[in-house]
Amino acid sequence: MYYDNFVLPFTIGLITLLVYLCVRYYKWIRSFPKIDRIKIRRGLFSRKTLVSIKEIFMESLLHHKIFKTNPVLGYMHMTFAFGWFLLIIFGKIESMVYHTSAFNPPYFAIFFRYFHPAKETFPGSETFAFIMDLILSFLLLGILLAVIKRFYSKMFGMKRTTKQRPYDLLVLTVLWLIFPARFIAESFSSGINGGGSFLTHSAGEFFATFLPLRNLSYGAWWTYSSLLGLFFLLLPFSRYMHIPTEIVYIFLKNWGVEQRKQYNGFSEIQTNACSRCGICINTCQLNNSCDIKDTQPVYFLRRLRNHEDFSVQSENCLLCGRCEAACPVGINLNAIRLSTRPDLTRVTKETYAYIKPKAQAETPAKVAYFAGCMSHLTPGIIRSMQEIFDKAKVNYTFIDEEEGVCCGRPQAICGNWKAAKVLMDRNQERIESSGAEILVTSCPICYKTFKEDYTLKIKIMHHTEYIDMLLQEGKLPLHKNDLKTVFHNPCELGRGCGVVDAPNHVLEQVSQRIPTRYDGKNSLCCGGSLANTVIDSQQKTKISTDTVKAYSAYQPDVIVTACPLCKKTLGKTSTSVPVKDIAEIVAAS
Amino acid sequence: MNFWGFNISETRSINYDTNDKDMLIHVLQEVPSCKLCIECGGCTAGCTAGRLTSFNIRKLQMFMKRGENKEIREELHKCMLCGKCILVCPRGVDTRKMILSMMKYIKNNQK
Amino acid sequence: MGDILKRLREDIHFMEGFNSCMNCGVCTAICPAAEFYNYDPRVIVETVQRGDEGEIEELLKSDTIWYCGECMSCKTRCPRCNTPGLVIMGLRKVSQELGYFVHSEKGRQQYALKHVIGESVLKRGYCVTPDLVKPEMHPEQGPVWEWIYEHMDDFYDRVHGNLRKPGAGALRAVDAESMDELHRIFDVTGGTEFLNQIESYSREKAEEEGTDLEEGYFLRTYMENSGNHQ
Amino acid sequence: MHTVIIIGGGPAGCEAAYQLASDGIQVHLIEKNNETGGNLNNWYQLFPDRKNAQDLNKRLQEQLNHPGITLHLGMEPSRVEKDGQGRFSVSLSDGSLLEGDALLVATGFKTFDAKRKEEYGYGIYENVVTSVDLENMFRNHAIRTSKGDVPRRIGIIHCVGSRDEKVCNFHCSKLCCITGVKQAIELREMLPESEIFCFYMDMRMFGPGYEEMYREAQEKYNIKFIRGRLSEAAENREHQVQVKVEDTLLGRPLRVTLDLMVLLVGMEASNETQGMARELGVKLAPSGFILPLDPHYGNNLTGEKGVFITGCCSAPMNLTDTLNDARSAAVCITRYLNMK
Amino acid sequence: MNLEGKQQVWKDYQKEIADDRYYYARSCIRQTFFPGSEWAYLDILKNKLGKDVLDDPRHTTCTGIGYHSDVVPVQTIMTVVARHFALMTEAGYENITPSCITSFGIYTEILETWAHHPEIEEQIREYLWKATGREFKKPKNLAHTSDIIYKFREDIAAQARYKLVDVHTGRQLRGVDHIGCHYAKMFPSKGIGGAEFPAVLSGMISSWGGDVVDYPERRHCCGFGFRQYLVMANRGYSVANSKKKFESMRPYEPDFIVANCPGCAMFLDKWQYTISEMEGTTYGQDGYGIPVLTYEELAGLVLGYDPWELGLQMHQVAVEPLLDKMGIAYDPEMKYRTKEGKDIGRPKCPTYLKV
Repeated sequence: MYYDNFVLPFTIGLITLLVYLCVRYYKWIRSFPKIDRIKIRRGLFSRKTLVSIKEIFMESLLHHKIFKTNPVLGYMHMTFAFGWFLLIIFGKIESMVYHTSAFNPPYFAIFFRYFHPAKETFPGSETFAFIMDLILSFLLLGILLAVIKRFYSKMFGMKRTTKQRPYDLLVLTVLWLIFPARFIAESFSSGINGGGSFLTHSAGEFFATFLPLRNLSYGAWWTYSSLLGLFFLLLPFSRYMHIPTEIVYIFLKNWGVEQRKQYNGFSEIQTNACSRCGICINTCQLNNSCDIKDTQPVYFLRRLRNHEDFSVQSENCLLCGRCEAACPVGINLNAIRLSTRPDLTRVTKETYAYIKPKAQAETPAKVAYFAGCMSHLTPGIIRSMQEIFDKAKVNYTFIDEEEGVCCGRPQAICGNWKAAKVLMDRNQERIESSGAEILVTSCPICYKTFKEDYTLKIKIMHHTEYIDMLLQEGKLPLHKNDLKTVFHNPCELGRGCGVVDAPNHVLEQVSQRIPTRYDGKNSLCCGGSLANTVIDSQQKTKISTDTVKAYSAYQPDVIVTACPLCKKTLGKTSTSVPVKDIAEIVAAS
Repeated sequence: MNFWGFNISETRSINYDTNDKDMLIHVLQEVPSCKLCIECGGCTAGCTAGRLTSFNIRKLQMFMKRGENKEIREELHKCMLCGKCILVCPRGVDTRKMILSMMKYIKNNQK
Repeated sequence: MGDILKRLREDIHFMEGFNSCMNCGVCTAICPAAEFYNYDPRVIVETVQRGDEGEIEELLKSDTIWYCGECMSCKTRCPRCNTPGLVIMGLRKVSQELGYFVHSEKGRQQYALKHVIGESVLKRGYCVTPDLVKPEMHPEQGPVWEWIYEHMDDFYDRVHGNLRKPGAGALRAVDAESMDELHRIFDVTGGTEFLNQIESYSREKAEEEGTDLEEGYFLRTYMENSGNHQ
Repeated sequence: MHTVIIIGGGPAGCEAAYQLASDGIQVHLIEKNNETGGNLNNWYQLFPDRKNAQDLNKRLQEQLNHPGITLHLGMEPSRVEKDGQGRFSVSLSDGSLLEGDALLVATGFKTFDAKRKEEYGYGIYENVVTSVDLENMFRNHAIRTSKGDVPRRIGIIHCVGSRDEKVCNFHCSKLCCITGVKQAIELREMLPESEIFCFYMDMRMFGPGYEEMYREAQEKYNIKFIRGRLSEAAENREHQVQVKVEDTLLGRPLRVTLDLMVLLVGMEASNETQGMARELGVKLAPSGFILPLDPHYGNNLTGEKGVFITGCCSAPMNLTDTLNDARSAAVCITRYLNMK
Repeated sequence: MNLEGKQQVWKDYQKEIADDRYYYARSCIRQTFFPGSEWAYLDILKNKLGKDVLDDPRHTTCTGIGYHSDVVPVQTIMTVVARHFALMTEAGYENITPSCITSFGIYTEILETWAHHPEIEEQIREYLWKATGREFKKPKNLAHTSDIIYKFREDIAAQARYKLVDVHTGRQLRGVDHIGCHYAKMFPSKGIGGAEFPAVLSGMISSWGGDVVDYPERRHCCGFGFRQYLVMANRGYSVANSKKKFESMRPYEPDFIVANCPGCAMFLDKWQYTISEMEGTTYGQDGYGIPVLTYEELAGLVLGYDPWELGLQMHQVAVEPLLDKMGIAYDPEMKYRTKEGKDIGRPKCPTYLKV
């Protein structure tokens, strides 16, 4: 029987890890709301599982998304994940070919070079040795890159790399040492017994010239096994928990499990699925404009995972969604952050009792216009919308012309869901009483919540979409002019609701739209976000100044947006280039 | 109706000497910009909730500064947090965060 | 100019009491009524200064103008030489002339005051006499007063009173001729008419509510307190 | 060579003297005290830059070394006469006689006598001081209550003797607001733990940098501003001052006990200003200050030919404006003399 | 507090007070609650000071309480007052001395108004003529009866049998004064010492050996507020204002309160009982209240009048602790008897307030 005591650390580590993971995942999944558990049951034997496997291959192994954002970083991640994966797969195949059986203990393939007498050949043993050496060298190169990244991150096109705490550094060191240890153990064995290929064989011969390999070899295998075992034991409490968890997450995600308002097991799984690649740090405008370096998802999730105080980090986020859009794992960063904001409200029958329902409209208009609170500070938007309605001869009713009610999202994004729900219910009643078929709003914040949190049975459109529709239907007379425009897509509209094409269409039809690298879901945040309650007005101004600067670089005549809050915020700092709402551009054309 | 036909009225005066300024200390720590208020009333003029009810955010923050916390407990929940006031404030007071900070204080100091 | 403003500007108290206000709040700071009622003399003057007839009408129908105790402490202080207390007197007069006072709880009390004080003046020649201070209506006067009230005739003699007797001295009866003159003064100067006006507006209100003016309505105006005045 | 007689050796008189002398005009500067500087001598720091007031004073004094300037310290004009040719002769208190072609009145202001606001208890309550007293405390670096303790709560009362019909002052002294802000900041620097209030009606931050200073007072120095005029102050057993104001922006009376109450006394025309106006037959404004011929174009001129005015004898002014006004008066006088 | 500063203020507020020949105008409230004070005043003036004072049986109320309750119009009260002037003129007097702060305030206000608006005075003369056929001359001098006592305070001191001193310890008795809002707040120059540091009563206290307590709420209203007391529903305001004053004066441990206005005196006395019943609080020493006196009673005590003849038994707050301190002899048995010594029972005892 192929056995030696040194395999014990590895084997114990592996079994402990597997048991731990099973218990952990079972606990998390059991805490899901019922609806999500049903989704898992339904998804398990569907095509979604295959899709997941493909995604796991692409993302967890090849790290295709990181590759796209940053090839060097992608390569590093790939060497680790894919390289190790190949090493295991080919090692297993090799052991199976040698053993001519699929059933051998898991350590056998790992420590194959120890158990396999070098002189004994088997079909393709040379080739296997070559491939295994190749993969190992591939991995060692990855480690080299990782070491360089740690000390010199700019080479990777990153402004900074994720900062680690001592425990993580320990695990990291263990991980880094595993493959050199394997290399050494295999080389030593080769140096004594021969075997191996271009890497381990040559190294073995080289070491034999000056080292007493016979004394050292056994210890080297112990070391290798111990490092592996140690790594497995440490893994659940380290960032490397992301390796198994990401896989689980991809399955769950594809089966349709959702991040809900509460922080639950699914949030935990996502939190643990973060590989701390640090891409979010570089997309974060708080980092870029305000030099805030402790609140990005990578740090925030780490605090969550480590049960450190995260109250400030929870609030210190614009919820602009730029990190979420860039996250290679596809974690619901905004939703998780939001779920950690405590609900400060207590609902009684007094809560918003002053909001009185509206009388049912006797002759309902087709369109109900909801300007939104903020739009009342930008009367230009409201007036333009009214002009557009009139020009298109649309029969509309202005719901919040006199006494508007907030949509509730500002409460919700502070975590105050209880009070938000009351607002939403009351507002919904008032909207429904209009009897309209389409609800048009000028505010992306309202728009998002109307779509996601309300149960309105009528069509909900942001005014960009609505104007686009009017243009397409030819209901709006059109004059294209020479105005050079850039479009600042509001966070809640583009990334938040996926409205990307409509505003671009509209702008292209009425002006000379200059494409920018911030188009669509890459748009910047204006800085005025209500979601962040930590930064002060000067810091908000800084973000807005930088955003204006970024757009101004394209030398537009006007910066166009589609949100009263963005307009006010950008307008505050943009003194040379006017900031206008898309409705204003259309109304003036 | 009691025997007397009346009760001894309670004072409406703000007694700054005896009022509890704990909430004030908490809020000023979290939202130092509150100190900048010049009580112009811009926040209140445009207030979404203020159009529908007696909610007055300027007074609310002034009550806090005087330690009249009872008024705050009665009024605070009327705010919709829509944030319009932040855009209006000429002194850059983070009025919305102030409300949140008061909410937080009240939640953490419930009797 | 609306009728109310016109009436106000003709009122001597208003003329004397109202110049221009810069909202400094000196009056409210020492106002005993502002201390215990939801009342702010500064705001009254400011409202009058704005001169919106509708707003003033609302004021005249509200409890607000009836909170003042006419101590006139405000007169001492005002840096613009206004006297909110006098402004209040003007407003109260107009409120009673136009019948607006019956719209508010505190305003309706004018009937009780007319009934007690006004009638006492015309009946006895004094605003207040011992028999008017009935212990059941004045529990706060305490047991000593109750004792005096019960032994009025025996007691006042001891302290050199001349209770309800002719001649000079404390509590003497006012002679018939003087009473006649007093009544004629009330008739000639509009005092009688003013009291009648209060009574007739109050009677209308009492009838509207289906209560008896001198019993139920009087007691209600004398004792009713919604508690919403702070 | 022309001669100009300047009455009053405060900042306005000193600056005008120097400007005129620099233009080659012979100047007689009459000052009742034994040193020039006037009210500036009572000041510790200037707003908004917090420069030492005495530095400016020194500079103004040094300018008076100009050979064209004759100083008459400790002198008051006892009689002024004007002859047919428009020449002035001024008799001084020591009997000497000065002659000049023009007369510049720079007799300045006096601070309001806070005792006249009885209800504030100045001179009666132990811990009530005026802004002038406070400047003196600053110079001695000792802010203490009458008992010698550090005042834990200090209230600064705006508009004392200004905008107050009860003391017949309808005018706004205009500088008290910024003085209050400056003093509040100075107090805070000396007493970092104390609570400092300003009770104001309007914050009239008219000068450059003033509003910024006000903002800084709030933001950096944590000065609390309450809109409400002091109605009444009373002394309690501990000799603290209990004040009653309305918190007008809340519409509620406010009671607060202060360890030290500072009255920002306003400006009134000085007795000399009023006396000179009488002597020269020059008109006074209802505020008691000298009425200029025209508020825009002739603010250094009076109805009397050859009689010019400058500085705070015509209206409350800050130092910047006073010095500007002095230069402007010098220009007017030079032109007048050249046309003569 | 700096006395010199106060003396400076007092100098500015010295009004002219006639020497002799006063026309007395009585007060509804004083005669109801303090008839003995009225008698004492007239007796002191006539018999101790040898002054000529006329107590005219024909004059009526000034209607002041009705006026400030807003049920009597201004023309009416002016004409009623004009009738008093006419009675005075007819009797050959020129100096009018109301015994009530409300009246004093009204007389002052009327004379001031007429000075500013002669047309109103003319109109009132017409009214009076039409109603009564009388004519009047405006008084040469208007003084409150306390002004007269103030004027002769030193003469009274000279005849004093008792001083405001604790005979057992030699300590000066601490007195709190309450001058009544309408005495000087409307026209500070018409009140001795002005509105801020009034001297009319404190001058008496000092002259008669006592120590004046200047406490923070000294100037605050007693809370009468006319309609605010007269209507039962409003009395919470009234008592609360007095309470505010008691709370403010309590730390100074005053031995007595002296009041200018009969209404204030009555309220400051009765509210102590009410507050004690409602809240269990008493403001004097050992469960007693703070004795409240009218200035006539104070003068009477100093001059050695019998406390029960002065009517001190009409007070709800027991005056005996003060009498004991001053060393005044009195017969406790006689307190609640008639002039003839007839027993007519005695008042019930309050729950908390010691009597």
